[in-house]
Amino acid sequence: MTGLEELKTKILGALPELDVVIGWEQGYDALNATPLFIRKPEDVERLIIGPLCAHNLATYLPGLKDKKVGIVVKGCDSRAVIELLQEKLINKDNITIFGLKCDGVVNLNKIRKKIGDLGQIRKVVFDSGIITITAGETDHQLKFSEVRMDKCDTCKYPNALLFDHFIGTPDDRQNGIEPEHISDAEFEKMSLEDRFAFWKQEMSRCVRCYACRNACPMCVCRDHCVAVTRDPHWISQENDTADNWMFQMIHVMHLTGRCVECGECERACPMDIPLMLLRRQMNKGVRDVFEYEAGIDPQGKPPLLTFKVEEDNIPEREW
Amino acid sequence: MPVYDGKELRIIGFLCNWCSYAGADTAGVGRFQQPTDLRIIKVPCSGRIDPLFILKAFQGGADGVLVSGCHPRDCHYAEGNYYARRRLELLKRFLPVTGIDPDRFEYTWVSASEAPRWQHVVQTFTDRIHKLGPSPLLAAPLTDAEMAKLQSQVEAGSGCGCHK
Amino acid sequence: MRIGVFVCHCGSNIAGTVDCEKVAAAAKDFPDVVYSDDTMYACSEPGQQGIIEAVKEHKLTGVVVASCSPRMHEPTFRRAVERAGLNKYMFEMANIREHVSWVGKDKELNTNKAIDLVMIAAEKLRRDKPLISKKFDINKRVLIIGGGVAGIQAALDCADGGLEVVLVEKTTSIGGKMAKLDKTFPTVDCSSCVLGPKMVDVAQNPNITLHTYSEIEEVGGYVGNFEIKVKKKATFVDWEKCTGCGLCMEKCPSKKSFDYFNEGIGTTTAINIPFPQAIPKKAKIDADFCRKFTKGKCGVCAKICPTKAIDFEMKDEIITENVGAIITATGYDLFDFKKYAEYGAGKYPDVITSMQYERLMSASGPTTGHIKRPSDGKEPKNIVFIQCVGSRDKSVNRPYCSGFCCMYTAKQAILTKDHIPDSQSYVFYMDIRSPGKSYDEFVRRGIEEYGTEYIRGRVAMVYPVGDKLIVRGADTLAGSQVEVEADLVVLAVGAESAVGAPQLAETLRISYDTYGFYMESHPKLKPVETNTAGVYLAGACQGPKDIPASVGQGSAAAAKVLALFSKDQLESDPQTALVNAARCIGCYKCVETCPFGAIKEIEDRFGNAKAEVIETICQGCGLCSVTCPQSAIQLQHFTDNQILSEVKALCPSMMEKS
Amino acid sequence: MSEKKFLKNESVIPFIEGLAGGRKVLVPVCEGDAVIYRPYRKDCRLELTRMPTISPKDATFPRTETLMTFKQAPVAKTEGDGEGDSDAQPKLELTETLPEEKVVVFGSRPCGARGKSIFTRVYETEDVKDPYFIGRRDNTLFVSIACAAPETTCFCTSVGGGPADTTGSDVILIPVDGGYVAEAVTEHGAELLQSDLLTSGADKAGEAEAVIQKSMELLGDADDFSIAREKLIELFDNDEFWFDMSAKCISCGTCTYLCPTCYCFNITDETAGKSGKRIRTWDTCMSNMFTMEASGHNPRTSKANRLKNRVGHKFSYYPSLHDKVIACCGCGRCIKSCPAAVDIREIVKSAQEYEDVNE
Amino acid sequence: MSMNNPYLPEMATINEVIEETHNIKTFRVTLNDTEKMKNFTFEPGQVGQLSVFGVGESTFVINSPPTRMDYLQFSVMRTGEVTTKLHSLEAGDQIGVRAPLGKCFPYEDMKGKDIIFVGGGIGMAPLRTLLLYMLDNRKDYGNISLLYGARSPNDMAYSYELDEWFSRKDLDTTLTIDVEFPDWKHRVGLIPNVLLEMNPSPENCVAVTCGPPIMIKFTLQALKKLGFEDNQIVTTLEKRMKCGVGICGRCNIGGSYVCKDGPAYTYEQLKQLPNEL
Repeated sequence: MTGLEELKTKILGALPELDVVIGWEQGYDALNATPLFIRKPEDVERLIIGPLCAHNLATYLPGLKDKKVGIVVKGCDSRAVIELLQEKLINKDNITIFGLKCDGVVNLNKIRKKIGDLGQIRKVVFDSGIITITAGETDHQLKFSEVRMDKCDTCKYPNALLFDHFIGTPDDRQNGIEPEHISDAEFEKMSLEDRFAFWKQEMSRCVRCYACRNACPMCVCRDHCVAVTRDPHWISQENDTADNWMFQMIHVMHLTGRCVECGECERACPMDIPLMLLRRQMNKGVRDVFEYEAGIDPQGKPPLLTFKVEEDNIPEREW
Repeated sequence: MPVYDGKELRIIGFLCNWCSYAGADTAGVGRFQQPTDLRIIKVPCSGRIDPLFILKAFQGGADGVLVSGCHPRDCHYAEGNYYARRRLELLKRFLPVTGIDPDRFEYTWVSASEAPRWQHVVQTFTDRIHKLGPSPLLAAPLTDAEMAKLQSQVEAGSGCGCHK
Repeated sequence: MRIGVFVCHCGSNIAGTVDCEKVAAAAKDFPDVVYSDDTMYACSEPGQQGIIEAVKEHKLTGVVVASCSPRMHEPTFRRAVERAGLNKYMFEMANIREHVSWVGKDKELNTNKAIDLVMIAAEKLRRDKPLISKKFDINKRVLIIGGGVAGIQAALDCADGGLEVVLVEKTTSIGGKMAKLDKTFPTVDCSSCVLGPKMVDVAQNPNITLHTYSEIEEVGGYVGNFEIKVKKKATFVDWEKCTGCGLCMEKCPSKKSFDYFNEGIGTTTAINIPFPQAIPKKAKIDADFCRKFTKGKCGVCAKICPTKAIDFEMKDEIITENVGAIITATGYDLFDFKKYAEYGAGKYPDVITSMQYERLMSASGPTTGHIKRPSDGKEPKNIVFIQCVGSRDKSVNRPYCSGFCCMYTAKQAILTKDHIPDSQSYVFYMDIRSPGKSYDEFVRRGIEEYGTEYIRGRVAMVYPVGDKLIVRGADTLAGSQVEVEADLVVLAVGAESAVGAPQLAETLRISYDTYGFYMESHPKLKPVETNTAGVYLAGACQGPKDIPASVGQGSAAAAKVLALFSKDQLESDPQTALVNAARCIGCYKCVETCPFGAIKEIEDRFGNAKAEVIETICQGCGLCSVTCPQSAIQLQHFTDNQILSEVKALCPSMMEKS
Repeated sequence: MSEKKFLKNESVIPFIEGLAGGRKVLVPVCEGDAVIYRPYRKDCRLELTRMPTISPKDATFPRTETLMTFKQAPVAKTEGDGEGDSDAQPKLELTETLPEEKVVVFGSRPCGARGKSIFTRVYETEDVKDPYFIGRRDNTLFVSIACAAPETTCFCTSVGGGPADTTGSDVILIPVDGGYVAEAVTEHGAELLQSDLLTSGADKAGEAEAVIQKSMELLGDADDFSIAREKLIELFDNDEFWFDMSAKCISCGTCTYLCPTCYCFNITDETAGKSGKRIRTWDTCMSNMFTMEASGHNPRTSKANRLKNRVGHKFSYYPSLHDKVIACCGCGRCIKSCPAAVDIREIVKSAQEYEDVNE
Repeated sequence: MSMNNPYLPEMATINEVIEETHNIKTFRVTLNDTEKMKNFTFEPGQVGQLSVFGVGESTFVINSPPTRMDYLQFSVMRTGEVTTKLHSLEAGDQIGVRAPLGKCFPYEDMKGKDIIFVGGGIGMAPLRTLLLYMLDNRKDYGNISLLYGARSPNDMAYSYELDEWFSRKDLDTTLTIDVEFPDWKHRVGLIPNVLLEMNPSPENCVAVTCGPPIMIKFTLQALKKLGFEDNQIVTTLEKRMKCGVGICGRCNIGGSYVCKDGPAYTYEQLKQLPNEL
């Protein structure tokens, strides 16, 4: 991403008409970014953009329904905005979109996996594909391509798809990578028994903190989520594997045809449960059956909210 | 009630009231003999069937789940089964991701008059489930062997690539 | 909750292969079950009385009957439960006959299965809530779509019954297919003599409002209170002024216009009245052929019209009609015979459809009743009729029998002999289907008295030699090839659903089959009802039918509407969806998927968007419940918790299974 | 403090296996990127250098605890003839289910072990004694590893703890070259250290001291959060302040579920057929449902209200009730694992530094 | 079973169910353990948790007075899952009871004072226990008056007791409903307005009020207008509760736990708590 100054100028220009503009600022250390809510012109100074700005800020939009909101989006984030518009969960008239082009964002878990707990982080520098992290007295050098989020490996939409202001010039890069996730190929080799055991272990870790749900821009039920209700009583509050599994199934099924693969669920999960694997696989089904990708066309219709009398890719039932 | 020891497996059927439930009735009237494993839950329309009901059944240890509705175009409610078809097809494709054998779930269309077809569906599906045997249980703790295998997969970098 | 369970033996129907005492005993161990018994015939008077007494004696608040299919006796037991003082929805049935005793032999397994079914019925019942039907007023007007003979009959019967009728017809005149026929079988009486007076009755009946050259644009509302938007298409003639004098037709210079009424046999003028007996007898301009529209200049008709009725600026107009019931009588259309290239259909002018042949025979037709072949106007001597053109043929996706072709072919062969005494008719057929009253006798007469020659077999091809057509086919009875030298070949085209039928069905929210014919509510017991309350079917829109069957259905549908309107208020089925406003986030996904338009968008008192179900429109399919991710909209009596409780009871997630 | 012993790195596994005699041993293992406590299993992926993702409170306050079970006794009679007492109400059998398991938590951090002391002030008072927590606490030993490399999210020293704080631990291990200097904190701890696998660690005392010293240096100066008690109350009605502070919060429960000191719970009943259980499960004040009343009224409708309660409880209400002890042990999990990086330190500091411009 | 498990309910039997209004039922309950029932003590204003096993627990004030120990009485308004289930129960049904919980009204401090009770709707329940207690210890208190209001006569709980209250010379009872109703012989008007009309003297008087939040709000204003000091006003609070013993953490207002430290508070105490009702 480039053009921080351009973005700041454009936000300053738009701010008088807006209640708030959502962007990012540096968080508790140099490796941490955090959402920034710009209300006053002086707040703009704290704005940052770059590979640390992973948060999909569209998550906040439904909660700010009646406000005039500006939002800074990457390509993937813009898909969530589009999907929300498509489902009429937000009103475009109230939203001003500052679109970015993006070269990928960092997955902090991957960094931790490589160099363990980071200790006291002093400085982070990104330079020509290398990220240098100064923690304590040590410099850690990592290849950006090895620590970026999985979704960035296969990103088809580096540019914001919908915007009122675009920062810089759109990136015409084509990754040339099929949207089949590299790591899924290994998963797909697993036997059914192994997969079942695999998810059992993963789900046993879930603490049902609902970070995956609340970080998800498409989980708009929030306070009304069926995970915590008794009517309907889909799952109990017991924190056991079977109930955790069921909760994650509810999440996946409710996202069918709506998930924009922004990866927020997985990023938010403190237990590092590979939630995106479930979603990518479900989305694969959606693509195969409906030739549909969520969050691309504001006029599109989620596939489960419509039908065709003759479905193109659903075989007739044979018996 | 537990399933009948040794003889039956736990098979749940969700049938729409107007076609398939009636078709099962017709099969009964015609004395079309069927295996006894299937337990039918009646719903107004296949469009009422949330795929999550099916997952819930599997969570609870169902060995097989069968959904049957009106043939496309013949829906009592005009469109219900069109929506159902989309939901169920995606579920069927998704099941193997969870490790549940997709053969444990089937959806089909049986009209009120298709008694032989209903008999065939029940027989075929029950046979299939018996061939697959009891389904794995989420509620059962992982065995040491399973844990060891999972760990070895992680260490070998195979298995799910997410935890490399 | 205090549940009573009644396990029916149904004589030996159930008890033969299910241990009913054991089922009743097991039921005692289910939550909230305080009473359980087995009974010989639960549905019999003593059986029902037993239930009522048990409810009172044991203060039961809900009842499970394990017996036959709920599709059989649910209404019976609901009434019994109601007589016992309970709400009739505090009742569930376990189907242990059709689904258990009749389909399984092993008594042990059957008994175990029956126990499970009682268990889930009880679990569902524990979550049942009393439901109360709502009453609402009816608008006692009826809309009839289609002015063919079925629609005409329905309109007249309804009007005679005192109802206000709105009759909407797509073409400019009522009469439908029957108006085009020369004679009808098996009586060989003049079609227009039979139909004509009825058409006049329609025109003159003060209770009937007629909209011809009109189509249904939109249907809103529900049984008792539909709101219909009707599109009156522009005729470019002000019918208030048009007297039907026909002067315009005489002067119109565009005389090569397609003659729809005569099936393209001959031509008509761009401004025309389709046939002399048309009701209403008004002129319409066919803009495809009118020079004013195609070339931008002419206007002869406007100049000579004595009442100045011509209006080239006329636009389509939408009018609104409010009615309480709808009868759909949209009829059928004819199979496109060109799909049979081997018969030369569309290629050789002397291969025509049976309907075209009707027009050739009709005194009001283009040849004033003289049979002349289209190519050279000569009178044909050898006429070959080919049956099942677009019927009983999977290769053209028409596997069904159109039902009336055998009969009209027999009639046409007989009439041919009347018109041309020295002619010979040949009929290639698969089977002769003549099951109506006096029908088979009629066919026999054709063979025996009129010498129609029937050849059982399909025609392989038709090809011209000189001015003749050679019809080559098989005579399967003789086991030989046959060739007939024909002057005219008439293809007995089958019926298919009317053009636009599926679209109209979707507007009306009724179902239709693979072929576009409308689905009746029950093939035996509800032949003129649809699954949408207040919408009825008459005539061939439901499936191919001959005239008496169509008329019969027209009357039947009218009787249904009259019965419906005999009450001042209707009761809605309370098993409808219900929105829990506190949980609704106003995303309206339910509104998008509801097949009935039964959910409306409202604002609560704080201005929040919410969904609301219109109970009287909701048909209870439950599609919305699945669409709503937060389960804010629930189908009453089939709530998530009810279905979940059944699932959980059957799949208890416990470790008992190894 | 008792004598210092030394546990060689190579002896760690045998030591853990030795603990397993008669007790369930929970150890931090690596699953994915998360480090979580699992029952010790041979060859498990033990992870002792990183701070566990989740606190060890699960051992004394499980995610799900069955408080009691109940069962509807079968109805005695009913054979449809109306004889006898068919109207009798089904009787219920209630069974208390108290925990009895003996557990050792090996490898917790001092901050994690400290958490249960925050519980005790609430769960064991003169008026009320929570037998489940007390039972588990008394049956659970903590072998904690002192913290050598605090992270940027750590602030134990600001809330009364420290990298080698012994509160709540039975044994403290200080990582030094080649192993751990082990010191018993309690008698039970001393018993655990009876093992032959340990050697004398007296000579390593200095090294251990240096490790802690280094850690203290890395942590930097402690913040003083003492005036937060009054300041947070003062700011209670300042909606704008809380609205700002909570803007990026997404109302999930990560902070509270990973927290060693968050002790709130829910109680729900679950049934299957005629039997059921009353369970208590972790609950989070960050959820809208936490305070939602049956009538639909909710005193904390917005995330601002809820965040205010979390911060207020830890830094004001609890300290006011319990000798100024802050109900936070500074482990930083709520910051590090927060999907939006909401930083409780910053909120408290902002509150302490808040000056009303209108005054 | 441990004697001190605060979560473990006592099994109890519903002896009588009284249908008060369309959405309020009153349950008269005795503990199954007769010994425990005999030794059961509580103070006016304390609450109990009623358990419907399989559904859950909910908190209700014990609205019978400690001076009448034939049974414990609870009035339940149907709002959620537990209360709906409770409403389906009948005499003979088994429930669980955890009681007494919470703090009582400061009835000792009120001795020798005039008392005015101001109750609205279901808010009459906690007042009833204190009122009857005081009537049973009549000599300890000065003048006692009651202002009880409801939306309509049909929404008035304990209607069957009103005659007795009216007939007592030592109790001044005033009833009011929000809007006119056929055959209603008492006052019509909102409670705070009627209270102002009654114009009670704050001199040596304590006002005890309970009802829906909006009524409380305006009643407090009225009392202040009449000259009542904060420490002369007592009310009760409602919160979502689970444990009932101040542990589970959801019913707090700042550092005060309504289940343990309440539900009865003086207005003076309330004012010291953060504003979060």
